[in-house]
Amino acid sequence: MSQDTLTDTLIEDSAAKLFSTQVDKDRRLRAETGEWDAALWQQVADSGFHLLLASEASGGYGQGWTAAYPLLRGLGYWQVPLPLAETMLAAQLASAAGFDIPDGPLTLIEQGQGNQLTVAAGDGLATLSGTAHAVPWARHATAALVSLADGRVALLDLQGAPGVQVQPHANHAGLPSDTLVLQQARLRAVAANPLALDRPVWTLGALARSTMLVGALESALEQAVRYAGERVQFGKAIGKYQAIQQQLALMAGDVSAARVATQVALADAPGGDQHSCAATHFSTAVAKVRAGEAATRGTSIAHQVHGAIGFTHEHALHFATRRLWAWREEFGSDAAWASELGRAAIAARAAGFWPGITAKTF
Amino acid sequence: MSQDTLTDTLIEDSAAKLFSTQVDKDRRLRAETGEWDAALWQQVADSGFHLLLASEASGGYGQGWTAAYPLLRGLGYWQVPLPLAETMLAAQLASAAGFDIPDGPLTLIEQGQGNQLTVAAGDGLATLSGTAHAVPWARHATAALVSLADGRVALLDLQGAPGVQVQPHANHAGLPSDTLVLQQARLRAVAANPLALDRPVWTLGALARSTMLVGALESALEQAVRYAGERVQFGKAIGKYQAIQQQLALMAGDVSAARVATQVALADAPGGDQHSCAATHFSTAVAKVRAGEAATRGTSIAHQVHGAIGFTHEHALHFATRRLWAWREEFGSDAAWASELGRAAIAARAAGFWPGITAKTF
Amino acid sequence: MQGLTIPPGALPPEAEALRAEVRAFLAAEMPAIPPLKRCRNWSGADADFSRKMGERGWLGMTWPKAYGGHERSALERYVVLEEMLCAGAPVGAHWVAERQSGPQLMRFAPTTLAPKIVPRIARGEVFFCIGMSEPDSGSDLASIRTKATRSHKDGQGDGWVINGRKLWTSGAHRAHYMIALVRTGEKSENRHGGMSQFLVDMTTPGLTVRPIVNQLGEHDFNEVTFDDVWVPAENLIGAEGDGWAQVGAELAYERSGPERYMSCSQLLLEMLDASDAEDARQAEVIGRIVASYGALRQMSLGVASMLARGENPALAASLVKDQGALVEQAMPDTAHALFGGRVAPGSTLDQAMRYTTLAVPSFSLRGGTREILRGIIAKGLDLR
Amino acid sequence: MQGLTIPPGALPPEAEALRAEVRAFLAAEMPAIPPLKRCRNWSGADADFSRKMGERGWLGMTWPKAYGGHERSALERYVVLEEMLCAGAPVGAHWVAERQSGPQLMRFAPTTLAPKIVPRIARGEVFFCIGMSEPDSGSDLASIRTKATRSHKDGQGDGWVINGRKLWTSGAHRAHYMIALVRTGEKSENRHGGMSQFLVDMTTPGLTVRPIVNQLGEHDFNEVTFDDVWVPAENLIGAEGDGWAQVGAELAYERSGPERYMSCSQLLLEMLDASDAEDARQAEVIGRIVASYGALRQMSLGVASMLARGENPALAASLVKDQGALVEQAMPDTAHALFGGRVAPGSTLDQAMRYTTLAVPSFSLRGGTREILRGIIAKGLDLR
Repeated sequence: MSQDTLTDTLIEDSAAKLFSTQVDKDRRLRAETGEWDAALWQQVADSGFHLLLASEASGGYGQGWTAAYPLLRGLGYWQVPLPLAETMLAAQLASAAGFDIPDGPLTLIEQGQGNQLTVAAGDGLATLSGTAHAVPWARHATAALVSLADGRVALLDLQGAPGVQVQPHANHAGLPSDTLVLQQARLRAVAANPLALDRPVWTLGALARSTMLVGALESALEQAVRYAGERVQFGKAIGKYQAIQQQLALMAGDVSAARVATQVALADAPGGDQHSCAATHFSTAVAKVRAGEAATRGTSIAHQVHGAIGFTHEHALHFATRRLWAWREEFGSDAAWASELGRAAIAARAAGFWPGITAKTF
Repeated sequence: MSQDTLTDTLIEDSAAKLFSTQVDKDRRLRAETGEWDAALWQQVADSGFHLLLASEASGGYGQGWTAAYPLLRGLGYWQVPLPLAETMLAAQLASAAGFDIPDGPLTLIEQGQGNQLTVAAGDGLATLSGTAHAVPWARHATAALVSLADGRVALLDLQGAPGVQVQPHANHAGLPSDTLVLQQARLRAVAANPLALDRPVWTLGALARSTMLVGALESALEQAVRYAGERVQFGKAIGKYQAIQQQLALMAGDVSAARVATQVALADAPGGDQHSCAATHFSTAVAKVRAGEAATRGTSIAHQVHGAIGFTHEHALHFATRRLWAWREEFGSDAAWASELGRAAIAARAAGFWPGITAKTF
Repeated sequence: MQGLTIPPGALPPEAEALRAEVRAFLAAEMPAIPPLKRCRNWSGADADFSRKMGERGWLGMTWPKAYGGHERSALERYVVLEEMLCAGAPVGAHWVAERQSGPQLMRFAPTTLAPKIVPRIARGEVFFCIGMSEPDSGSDLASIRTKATRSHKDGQGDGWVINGRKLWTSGAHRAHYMIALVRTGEKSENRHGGMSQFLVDMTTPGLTVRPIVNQLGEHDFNEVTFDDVWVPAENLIGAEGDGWAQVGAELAYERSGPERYMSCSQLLLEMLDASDAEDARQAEVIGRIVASYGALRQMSLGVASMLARGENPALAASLVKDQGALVEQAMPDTAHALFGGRVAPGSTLDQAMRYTTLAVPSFSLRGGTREILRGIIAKGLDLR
Repeated sequence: MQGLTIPPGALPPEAEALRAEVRAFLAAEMPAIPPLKRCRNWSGADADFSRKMGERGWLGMTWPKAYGGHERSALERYVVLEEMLCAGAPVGAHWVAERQSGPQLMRFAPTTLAPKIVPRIARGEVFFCIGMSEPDSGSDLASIRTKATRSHKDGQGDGWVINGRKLWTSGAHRAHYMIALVRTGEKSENRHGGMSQFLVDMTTPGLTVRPIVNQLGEHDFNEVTFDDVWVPAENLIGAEGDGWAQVGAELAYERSGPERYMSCSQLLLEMLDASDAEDARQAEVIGRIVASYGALRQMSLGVASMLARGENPALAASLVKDQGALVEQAMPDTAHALFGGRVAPGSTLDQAMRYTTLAVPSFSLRGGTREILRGIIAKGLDLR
């Protein structure tokens, strides 16, 4: 696909076409057994999706995060079992830092968030040691983009690299969320943080997860509304009962709030023509909190509406809801992001509150 | 009324008779202007209600807290504007400590809960200095029973006593909740805590408030159910709409939980034949938390059901709901009591949790 | 589920310049208004303040200049509103006239009534109230019984005589005019047929305003009685029998603004000043509110943008209102959880907690109760 | 609102002696059962454990000795239940038989079926499942279509032939018997008429059990197909056509026990071990759960006392179940709020969070969904 054809509508259309036709239950289940879906990844890579955010100079498309909305939302809506979000973000940061973008799927590590990692100066390049939990898709990734606590970013080879041991774990959705045990693993490249943004992996990872949550929420809501219209009890469709209507209306409101907050956060994220990071932290925090809260209420409502059928492995609902449970806690839970926002707002006191909200600077 | 005729049923019947016939809107409103309802107080005193918990030796009835249920619940259910709960508890503690029970209405102070009070040894008797907030009915009380932080209890004269200044304030219900400014105010009597219970004023005060909350909750629920049955909208009584039914059913469950928890706490409180204080703290904490939570959800539901009419001063609902808002925060909010329970449960760890619940020892 | 998607709305750069002007104005005006009064938020009324806003061109901002308006964008108006609301400015006097009555008059009586009255609304001199609810009709407006009958009065020509009673009329005691929804014909198959809107001068003989004191002991609601109240024929707004449809258009305005989530802002500000960033409970709980403010502001801005583009924001506005109500309604309970029983009597936090706890049940009455709002959303989901 | 009052129930002193015995037993048995299995709570099945409980006289505790019971009080049985549940003991194998099937057989087939089968339930040797739900009937049992027709079989005498399909049958794959609710006549004016209950041996030819794997990847539900399944005439439980009324009595048992709020206890225990008493958030949040446990335990005890006194606890049981469900359902979300994303993979807290998060949607399915429960309570409030 040539670069200038990657317009927003085209991305949306081609993502919808690829995901809706190629991603089925069978593929999702096989991914949960730990199998790597090379064919599906190849189709994604052929479309260039994984390089959407990477700079043109490094062979990417130099698009901003808003352009990534249909892809990231699609990962949730169609429950695509691939590390596309991780690779997109890793490629963006790698290209911005001036690294060569490694081939294949990539993953992400933020030093200091639930892991104990230490950097040591090696001969020539630095090394990384310690344990990192919940590294998404690590077992299948060729490399990890690492955001270091001192503000630098680095690239860590994974597949077969010396000093790198992968212990497989899965998240609620059954997808790889591995533990990496590193013993003086050599960092392939280290550079200054190219963005005016603390914790770029953590923050932009939360942004990606927020968008994926929105997609999974839309899927769960649509399934619940459809089921409520079909399932008859006591002589009428359960969707005609006021109690069910009120619950689904509440869920629709939560999903709307999460969607708007996420779209604003995407527009406020650095990439493409958008160079400012001034509002990135605030808008991402708002999105991750609201999307996480919507996931909590929404999973409960969607399952309540579905009853027993939604609890079966056979039914498709759990592909959406298990992702909601997984993603609401990845790259910082809603509670963790809320606590950050709360500390900043309290520090700003009453006088600073509203200016902080309108300038989006908390 | 002679002592042995004060059986449980009799208390219930005579409380119901007195409160339902004597307490009307006019009396409640006059109390909110700060007026002291001497006539109503006299009727209560003539019934001996205020001495129910005081020992027989000191002229009381030596009953336990369970016998006080109809009175305390009645204060909430009929929204009786008198310091009966405060006087009952003060008289119980005074008699147990061997003090003469002062005449007239009494109030309560717990040193160290939201106040800065210091005790100094005076010539002969100790003195109390500092500021105490939210002292219920202080402006009308002849004396206060004070529970000191070192475990002792004391009696403090109020009306016209030197060094005692009363600043009138009101709680949400418009009832006296005054600030006392004390300058070397002489304690009339000081004694060791007669109960194996820390903070006897605070804990038993919370128990009294829990019971009063149950009564006010029952009033608010009954009013809401009645209104839902009468008010017609879109051609049928609003109580026929499933959304309203679900809300009122939830409130009924909350009220039931608060009521059972409170009745158990009354049975676990020291007084009458019940000498153990082993479960008093736990059971009171459970009652105050659940009654407070029920007040929070219940006020919202009762007002939601009533719509605009329930928000008017004319309608009686607010006499119940404003008391719910006032009492949920007095003698420790549900959050404060929950935090105490939580700290004890966490300290007990998993191994100690269930034994603590069954023995009621948190 | 198309109608459930709210497109994010972005503020143009000129809006931020305007924001600075508004903040400068508020910095000068607000210190005179004590915190307790700021809790009243958009129900606090101050005719003088309204006049000052009119002088600055901040009323009728989007209206044509021919009507005294300023032909600025809906998003600029939005900025003024949100700044006023978070500051707790007393915008209650002109609120109804500026949000609803002015637009209604320009739309349905553009040549007759609007030219006389709307410019005075834009100057902050004329205030309105809305005569909708009645004793036996809350949200169910089809059951309205107040009636207008055609009449002729010597010396004044053709007109109508209104009899009946309106209830819960906010601000009737300070309003110059009411827009009243009354019955002018029988219900037909269309149960909302036979109703019309009239402009009623509040000084008309036969019209009586009786205060309804609320549980705060304050006076905002009124009962308005019509005893042979005569209104001239030209005071019919729009077409006879179209009243219900005209009101429907109005409700969307009522559900769309930033006032739909900001009613408890003063209490939030007090909580911020009383909180400790090191307290894990306070930080998380307040952070969730901050996130809700952030998201609701963007939803509300999105609705303003839809209005600016001439799109129908009815469903989107219902979503904002429902989500906003969750935040507003929870605020006093949140304050209770964090500070209940531990606040010095008379402190500004104490005042804000007391006022807002007692005031908050009325917030769900404004713009549709929760059940009705969610019913509208359920319809948007094709469940009804 | 009389039925909404639950009288507190006090445990007699002998109950505490029994509690000590049960704790000693659990102290010996539970170390072999890993935390993750304890999360299964009353759905965890272990035939050996059930047999051991039978040996100690802890099954059928309240039943007559003639049926192998132990003639102890309902409150003593309550103590055994609550101790087992908080420990996460694997009581799932005998659960249905002991709670519902045994009492049903003694009540409705006291001389025919009960003497043969009930003593074996009390020994923990025979397990039951319940055949109620069908593909097109969830809570609406009147729409049941599985049908029994009178039949005669040479050599075996009179009986019935059952055809149809039951869904969501918990534990059918390990049960020896099912009590099935099936249609034996047409619906009349009474829409619940024409149904009867049968005892069905799970080894009967024509009966097929197909596993339904749940979203945890585990097997608890089943689909049970009846293809000309023959049952002898004496296996009709109670009177023909009385099935619905008999089931109604059963549902009260299903809603009344301590299992109605304790399903997530293992997760709570893991949270306690992972919490810090100095963390203000953790202390308050966990304290509210402790308070709910305290109150629900007393409500549940109150219902047990009502049962012991022969009172009808139907409404009280619905209140317990609704309040209990609020606590159970919130537990994984509470764990997420306090620990989400900060737990070491594979730790016991991690295991409990994962299991319980995925399991909790099924809890509201047990004993009536929320809407139906609240409808019952609303009826108790005279709203329906």
